Amino acid sequence: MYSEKVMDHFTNPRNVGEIENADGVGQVGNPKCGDIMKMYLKIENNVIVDAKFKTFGCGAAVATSSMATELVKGKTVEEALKITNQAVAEALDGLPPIKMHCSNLAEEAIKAAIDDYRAKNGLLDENAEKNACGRRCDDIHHMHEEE
Amino acid sequence: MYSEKVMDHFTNPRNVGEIENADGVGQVGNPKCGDIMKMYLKIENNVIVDAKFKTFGCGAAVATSSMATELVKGKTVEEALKITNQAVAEALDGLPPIKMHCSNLAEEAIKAAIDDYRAKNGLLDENAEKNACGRRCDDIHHMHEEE
Amino acid sequence: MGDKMIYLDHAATTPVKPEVLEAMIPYYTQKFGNPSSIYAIGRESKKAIEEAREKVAAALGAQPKEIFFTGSGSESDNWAIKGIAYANRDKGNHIITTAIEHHAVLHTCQYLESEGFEVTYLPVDENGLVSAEQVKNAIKPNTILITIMFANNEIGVIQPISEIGKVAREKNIYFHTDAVQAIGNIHINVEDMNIDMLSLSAHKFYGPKGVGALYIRKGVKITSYLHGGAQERGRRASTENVAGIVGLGKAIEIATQRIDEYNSKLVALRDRTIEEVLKKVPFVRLNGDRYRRLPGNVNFSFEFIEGESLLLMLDMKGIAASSGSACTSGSLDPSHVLLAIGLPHEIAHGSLRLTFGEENTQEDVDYLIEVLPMIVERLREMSPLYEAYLAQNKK
Amino acid sequence: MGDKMIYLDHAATTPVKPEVLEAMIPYYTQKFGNPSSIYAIGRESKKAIEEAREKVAAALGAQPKEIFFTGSGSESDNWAIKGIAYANRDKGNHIITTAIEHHAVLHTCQYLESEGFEVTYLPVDENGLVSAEQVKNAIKPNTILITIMFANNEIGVIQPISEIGKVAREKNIYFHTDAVQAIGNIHINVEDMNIDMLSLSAHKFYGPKGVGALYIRKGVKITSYLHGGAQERGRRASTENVAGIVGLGKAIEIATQRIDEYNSKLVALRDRTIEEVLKKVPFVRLNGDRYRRLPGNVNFSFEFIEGESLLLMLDMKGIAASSGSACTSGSLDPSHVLLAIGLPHEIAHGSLRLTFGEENTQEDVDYLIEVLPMIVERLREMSPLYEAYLAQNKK
Ligand SMILES: Cc1ncc(COP(=O)(O)O)c(C=O)c1O
Ligand SMILES: Cc1ncc(COP(=O)(O)O)c(C=O)c1O
Repeated sequence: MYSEKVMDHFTNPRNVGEIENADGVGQVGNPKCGDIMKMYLKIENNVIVDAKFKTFGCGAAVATSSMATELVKGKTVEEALKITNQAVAEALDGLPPIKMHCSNLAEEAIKAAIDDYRAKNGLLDENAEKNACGRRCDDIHHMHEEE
Repeated sequence: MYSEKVMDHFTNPRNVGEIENADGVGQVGNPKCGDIMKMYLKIENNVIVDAKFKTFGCGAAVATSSMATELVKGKTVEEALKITNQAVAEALDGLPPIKMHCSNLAEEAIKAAIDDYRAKNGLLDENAEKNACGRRCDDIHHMHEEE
Repeated sequence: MGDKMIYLDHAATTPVKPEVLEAMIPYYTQKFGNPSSIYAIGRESKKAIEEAREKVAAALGAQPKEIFFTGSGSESDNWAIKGIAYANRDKGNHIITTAIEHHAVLHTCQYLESEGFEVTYLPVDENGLVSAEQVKNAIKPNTILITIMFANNEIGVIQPISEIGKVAREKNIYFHTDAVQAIGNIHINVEDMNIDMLSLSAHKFYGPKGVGALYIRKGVKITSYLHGGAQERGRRASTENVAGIVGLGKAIEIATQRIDEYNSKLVALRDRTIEEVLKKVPFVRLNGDRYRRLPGNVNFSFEFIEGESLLLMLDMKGIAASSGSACTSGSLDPSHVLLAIGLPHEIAHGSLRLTFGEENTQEDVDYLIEVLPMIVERLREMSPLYEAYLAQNKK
Repeated sequence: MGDKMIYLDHAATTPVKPEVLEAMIPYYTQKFGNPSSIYAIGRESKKAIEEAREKVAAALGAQPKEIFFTGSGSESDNWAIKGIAYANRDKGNHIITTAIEHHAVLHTCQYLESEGFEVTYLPVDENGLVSAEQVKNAIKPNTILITIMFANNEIGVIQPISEIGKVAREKNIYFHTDAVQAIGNIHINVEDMNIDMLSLSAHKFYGPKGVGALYIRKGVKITSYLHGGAQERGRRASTENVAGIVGLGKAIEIATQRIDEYNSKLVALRDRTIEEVLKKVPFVRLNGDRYRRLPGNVNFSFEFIEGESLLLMLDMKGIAASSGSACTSGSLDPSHVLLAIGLPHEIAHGSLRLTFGEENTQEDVDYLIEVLPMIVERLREMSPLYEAYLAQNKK
């Protein structure tokens, strides 16, 4: 069901933990739906120098969190915002269709953490999209494989 | 499905054939339903001294014909008329429920042959039951096992 | 009943091939995981099912996700027909089929009639064929489904499925075919033939009993039949018969790969049987079209004798055969198929179906054509109908 | 994934026992005849089926002719419920069931709702139990069927079936029970318990997948579900899965003969697991009644962690387990059973089902209670919910 890469990132997740006094912290998901992703970013000169996460969720949620933290490190804030859910899924050699929403969660966690960073630093774009917190589970869960 | 006795009477049917100038000949059944039994009786002094049959029909039809001819031999006409379908079936160690109508056919063939004998000899009882020729197949065929 | 048995009833069922059984065995004891389970042996079962699905798809020219495993050919037929009927009630309530379908189709259609649907049972000609023209003429504005069998289980006749498929597609009506007897005997491509749904059953092509499949073209509007868990992508509930499905996959792969070789072998056995019996036995007819028939199917009617007696006598000589469809041998009515091609009842009662397969040889045919005429002769000598015929002809 | 696997998911499915497989094998290759056929190997298949039917009847305290073989537990459920519903539409359209049934029952009931039937889903208490009183109070003049599972597949809770049967009989309403999880674990007698219909599935008691049975008390008014040939005395069409049915018969014979011995073994494993885990792991609860539960069933909820991650970690340690029902693992919703006993969503997501069986030993439990606490710990360290909990409790 999961690719080897997913299982590797699930078994040995990179960057688990918290960053004390992080520059940006974002939490997305909903415990009702069975997944929450919390991302911590350390940002220096607009560059993400460290990222850590905590995740409550399935194997794919853990693996995408791990991959997302790997992907953002070293990137500028603007570059990080361009990371799409497809990019996260591809970096993991794909996800089962039923688990694709987990990669959405990773994309959203990055955005949420950066929003937080910008808010704290007065950089918030007025037109910024809201992150996906508080969606109903049904929106993301009730897709049948390929149907 | 069939008892050994049925198979024996099917494989080695007793009294197959015709009796020339028989004293009574009866034919029952309907080719549409897949079975016809024709019985020939030789009757001397009110006693059945010989019986033969020809049958178009299933294994049970052949076996009951064979058994019926065996049963009537040596009996008086009145005794022969008392042979029931149960008696024929029992003499064969039973028949599958779906085949029980074949034993009816044997009982009726005996009656028809005796009717013929009596008619030829002016002995016909006015109140005699008619034999079952010309029934619709559905009457006898559409019974589900035990249901 | 000697020790040797010559099995000439492959249309009733077939033995499981050793390589098929071998493929199945591990899934009973070691690889027994539930395919819905997440751990290793569950994933292995899942993978085995998906591989079998690919094999079925390859055999039919379909996509794997258009294949759904079921518990039998009958279930596939029930699902296809009721599923279309209930899903498309808003569009109409008329179904077109033929008078010679298997009971899994006929009785399902009759059930639907009792539920307010309207069914046209197309008659067949004396060879057992329907034409695309007949189908076309039967279509009405409220027609939602055409269901016509690929090849008949009793008389082996093969219908013009491509032509019917074309008519169905032109008129935009769903087309289902019961191909239970066709798989492994006829090259099938659901795309080329415009088939929207197709039923098959493993035990007719050297796979196990109790497992079938239904092909459902992507986009076809059909309700589920078995409700419950999310197996078969939510469309057919039940823990999967993993070993059975693996067996079906293996069997269809073998059956369709060597179809031409298999056919030429069967045709040789079939044709010799037909020729010799027609030559040696008087008062006999071949039922079903002489050429548009399954390679292994022979169906005779012998006048003046009754089928069950014939079967019992053949069985005692070590030959396993059938009179009409095995499924209906519990019934005493003559076959609806033989009546539909116009046989009188008494002749329909005297029918014999011989269906050749894998293990049969020319020696089997030798033996058959030695034994069969004697048995027919013997039964005729016992038959009051034959006696009457002879008496009449003497005059 | 080491070589050794400890299988703790017997509620999902069980391996076929060697003696069961051995009994099945001949029916694939040598004794492959169609049971409807008249010749020797056909009659042999028929006999094998009837012997299996007698075994099932003996296991349930029923008559052989009240047993009908099907393709799965799900099919049995679908047949029982839809069959009663459609056959008794003239008497009423109300069905009573519970909120914790298997999806084969729940989704069938939901389907019937869409067809105009009315269904009462009785709630259960925090231990997962319904009472006969609740059932009684739910009965209405138009109630035609009560369908309540014998034992739950997720939390193992055993319902008061005898009492419910009594209520149903008094009120003259048909009573069906899904006993798929109960067979081989609970002594069942359909007479004493006033059960009118009962579903079972071979693969839950060391038989093969893809074969089940439905007990239908003589006289019950029920329509057929699979239409077609005259198999199963005209009530369930399809060429019989002979090998599967033989396997079911053999498996139920073994399972019911040694039920007490088997149970005391499982209870020992179960109870030790419950005690040790409750002792060693904080923030954990046992789901389902502590005593009225299947001998092999353990179901925990671990706060702050999610079930699938737990399963993957256990799998990597060689332990095969499940989170809720295997059938629904394709879905991401938390188990409807756990929600019905009142668990909040996030706790329901952290559930683990361990179900013991034949091959398990106390060493397996040793290993489990060594490994499980560490895995829970590790996942909690990764969990933002646990972090939040700790932060809150520091304040
Ligand atoms: C309680 C219960 N009912 C029904 C079923 C369905 O049985 P099957 O998978 O054989 O269709 C299962 C298991 O899957 C079950 O546990
Ligand atoms: C043409 C045809 N359709 C359907 C079936 C039913 O298949 P099954 O016996 O697997 O249910 C059969 C055989 O029995 C058949 O020959």
